[in-house]
Amino acid sequence: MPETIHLPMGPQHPFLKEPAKFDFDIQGEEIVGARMQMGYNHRGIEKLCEDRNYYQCLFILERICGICSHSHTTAFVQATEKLLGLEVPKRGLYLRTLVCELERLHSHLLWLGVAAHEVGFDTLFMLVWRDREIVMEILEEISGNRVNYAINTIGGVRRDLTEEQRKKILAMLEPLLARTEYYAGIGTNEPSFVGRIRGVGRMSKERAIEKCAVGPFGRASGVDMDIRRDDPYGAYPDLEFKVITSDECDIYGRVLVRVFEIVESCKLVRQILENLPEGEIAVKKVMRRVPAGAAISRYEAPRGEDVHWVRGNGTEKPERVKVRAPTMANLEAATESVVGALVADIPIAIASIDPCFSCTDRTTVALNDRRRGRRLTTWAELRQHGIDWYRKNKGISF
Amino acid sequence: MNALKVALYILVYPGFLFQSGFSTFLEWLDRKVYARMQNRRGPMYTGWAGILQPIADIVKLLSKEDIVPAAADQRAFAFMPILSLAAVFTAGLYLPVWHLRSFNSFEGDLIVVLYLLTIPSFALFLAGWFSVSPYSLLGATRVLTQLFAYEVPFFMAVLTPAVLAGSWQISKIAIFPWTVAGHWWVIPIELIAFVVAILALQAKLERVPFDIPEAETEVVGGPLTEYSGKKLAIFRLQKDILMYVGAALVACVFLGGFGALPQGGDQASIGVLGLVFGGYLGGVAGLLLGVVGLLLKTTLVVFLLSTLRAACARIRIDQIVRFSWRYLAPWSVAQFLIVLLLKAKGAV
Amino acid sequence: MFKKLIKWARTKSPWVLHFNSGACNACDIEILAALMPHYDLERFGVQLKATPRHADVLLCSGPVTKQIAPRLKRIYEQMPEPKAVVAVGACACSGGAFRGCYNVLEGVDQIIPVAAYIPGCPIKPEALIDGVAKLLGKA
Amino acid sequence: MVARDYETDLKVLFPGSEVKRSEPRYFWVGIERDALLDAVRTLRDKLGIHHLTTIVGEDMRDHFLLSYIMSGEIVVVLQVKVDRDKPEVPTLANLIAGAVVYERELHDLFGIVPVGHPDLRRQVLPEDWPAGVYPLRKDAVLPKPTVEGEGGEPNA
Repeated sequence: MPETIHLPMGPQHPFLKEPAKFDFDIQGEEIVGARMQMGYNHRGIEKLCEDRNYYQCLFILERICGICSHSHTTAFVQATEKLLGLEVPKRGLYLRTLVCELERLHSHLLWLGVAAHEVGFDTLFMLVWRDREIVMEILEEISGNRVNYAINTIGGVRRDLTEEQRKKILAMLEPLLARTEYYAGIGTNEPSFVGRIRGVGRMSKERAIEKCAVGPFGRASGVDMDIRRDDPYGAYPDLEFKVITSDECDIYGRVLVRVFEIVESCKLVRQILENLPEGEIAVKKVMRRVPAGAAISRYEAPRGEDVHWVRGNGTEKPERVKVRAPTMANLEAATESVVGALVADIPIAIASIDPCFSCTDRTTVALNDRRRGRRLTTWAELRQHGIDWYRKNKGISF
Repeated sequence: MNALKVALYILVYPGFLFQSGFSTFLEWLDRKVYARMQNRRGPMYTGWAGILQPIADIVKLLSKEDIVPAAADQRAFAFMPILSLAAVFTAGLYLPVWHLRSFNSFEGDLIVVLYLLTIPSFALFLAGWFSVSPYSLLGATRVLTQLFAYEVPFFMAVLTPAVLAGSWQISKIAIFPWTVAGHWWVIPIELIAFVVAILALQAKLERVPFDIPEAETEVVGGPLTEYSGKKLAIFRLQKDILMYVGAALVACVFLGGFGALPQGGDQASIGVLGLVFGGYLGGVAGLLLGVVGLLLKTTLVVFLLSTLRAACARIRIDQIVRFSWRYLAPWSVAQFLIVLLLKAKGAV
Repeated sequence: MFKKLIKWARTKSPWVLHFNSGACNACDIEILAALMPHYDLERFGVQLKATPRHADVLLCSGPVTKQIAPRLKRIYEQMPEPKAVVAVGACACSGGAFRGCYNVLEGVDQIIPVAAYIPGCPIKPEALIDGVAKLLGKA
Repeated sequence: MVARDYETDLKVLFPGSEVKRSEPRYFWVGIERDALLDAVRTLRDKLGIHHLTTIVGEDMRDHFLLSYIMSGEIVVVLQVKVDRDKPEVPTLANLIAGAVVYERELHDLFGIVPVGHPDLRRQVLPEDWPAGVYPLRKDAVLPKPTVEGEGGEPNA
């Protein structure tokens, strides 16, 4: 019976770019126990939102996560639109969905690269990330930003797409589709890569259902669930796409699901651009006061089901914003799937759910106070300062 | 052999200066090839096309603060880098890069070189063991496990040409294909052993796909996690020289190495180039051609290693053990049998 | 002469360690993107290292949450001299969008000395390259 | 889209409760705290709704409102009122393993105790967070932020 060694991983560890701590008990190379500790990324969003109006919330929620920033804002504006009873114009919905799919594309490419890096396949990592830049360029073309697109607004989107841009993006898609199909081939066929991921990190279908696994992680275990199809939103009712599932139940399955979703997303983007309807992109007049009531909005983020719960109370500020990020649902399951594997499998097994701790740890508390004798400007003060400044210097009164 | 000459041999060529210089060049080449395979450019602004990059790295590390963890065994921690550098450096002196024979060559130096090349792995293991951090310990045990996996196939692969040549002396093995006219075709015969040696060398150098002890995403820096400053610089230099010595050894025993110098006219050939020019060149020109030939072959081996590194994912520790005992070892045995058969038939 | 050589080596070979102190991922990805073929920081000799012992420059993103602060300090102390810290992104500079949050310490410079600030939410890879180049130019 | 008449089914299954419908596939059911486990079991076994999306906790000032969002072909939101004085709910951990994390979060942020929960460690809050302070309660008095172990001097 070999001695049990306690191996902490994180919060600073190269296998995860984000701070989270895993404690593993290992015997030799085998893992016999795993625990997880979060909270290193605990900032302050749910409470912060109670202190902001809806548009400011949008700004904060965009910064929950740098990878799926569009997911969170979309889920939030959808819930708010439900409360307000707004009907978003078709073109607005299409553009929103376009960014959704592009985001999925860049997120999955990012993940494929990271997965390759976790098993030391740096060449695939580099090549995939090179082509991810194409997606980033498209997103920059659409929104003007590489990461936080800031394209959603309550009642529609903020930027329109010109005909030239549409054609340009369609032209950029062609090489992307070809390359992603090539990477799909490498990711599922390259022997040393497949040798590392096949049969590792197993999670049976039953267990995945019990653990409420979502997204590609669940789909790779045969859980056929995709919010885009089950609870359609945006432009998805009009679009045709396949929901990819796999019965492999291991990391190989998760790679399979994701690489084919990449290809599927590419096709979806093309479909959206080719069928882009004419018209307005956003509702012109939106009430600033949101009526009382609660609304749920589900959204299929790249990592799975993202849920926002918004309760309005008749004022400009929400009463409660609750965010359930997909990683939260998958993390326990992934930690469990590591037990029995080897130390070498930890990075890829944890990475196989595409964890995003900034999403998961989002809740913290806002407090405006003095600290170390330094005066912080509270939001109210800053606002008052702005109003005064304008009144004094520009003669504008609010 | 007077003292000055020996000092020159040890310090300048083929000793310390040459080994350090050429091995940093090889590291640069390796990084460039690796970057190009990934559609990057690699180092560019340090010297011409970044050729001084490895030197800059080492100089910088030498000038940095040197931290020794409080828990570590101070003396052993400091001794290990020096031990491993000394071992590979000495091994390098036995290689016939200077002349037909290295200045201290003797019958059986192949065994000595193989033995010396094992020391860095042990030093690395002990270095990890003495730095007492979980990652170092894990990395250290992996170094040792991996050692048992690749060492036997490597020995067997290198012994094949020795048996073929009927000598344990590197220089004799190196000139064997050229000494008897028409015998250059023994090189392709040893192809299997060559492939095994390349793979095992990659494992010895702990590079992808066999960089298990240093797997960044798993055990951070492996045994070197706690090393910094000068000691890390020495380890890096050691790794570079190990790459050079390993590649040059493979080039010598499998690819004909330096080739034979025009000695008296009838043994006239210098590697592949020698087949063309050897008969006509002698003296200094022949010597230079031989050196260039060997260095080119070494570079070729490094190029193969870099390509291998870029084309693979890291495998697991159990996979490498299985791989080397299931494939590498039987392959080298098969190669051995082929050679014995050929010898018995009197074909070579 | 010797000093010049060392200075040359230092500016030519900055090894970086990336530390996420509660960032939203955006800056982290952009840091990685800067190392990728499109921008390729290795041209300048920059290499991403895994352990603080090997690193010269600490790229720190995120507003520093309360729970990570001691860890950040420890990582900094583990780095051998000479070392420099670069605050990457608006959060790391000042707390950014999360300024005023209770669990957030508003910037890396509250914990450890910072040599360079790269603003942006998130930073662009070009900004990172520019920031690191300026830092090295000053060294 | 929804083939089965879930509304009728739900009304039959939860006779004493109010079943509201918003949008075609969202149903809101208010239930008693003690009926929670039975309700979840009923949904799972009789209607095949086995996915617990999340548990939303809200501070309604005079009580806490917990919304268990269950989803399958439709979405059923089970709403449970919890007393402020006795913030306890039965745990779902034995029925749905995935509920563990959400219940831990509730415990962290609202101080609602899931009775019988297997593992109630802190989930998101720092280890040195004062006991009895629950940040998402409306009346929470939050501690002042401090820097642990004074760091180095900020650079000029």
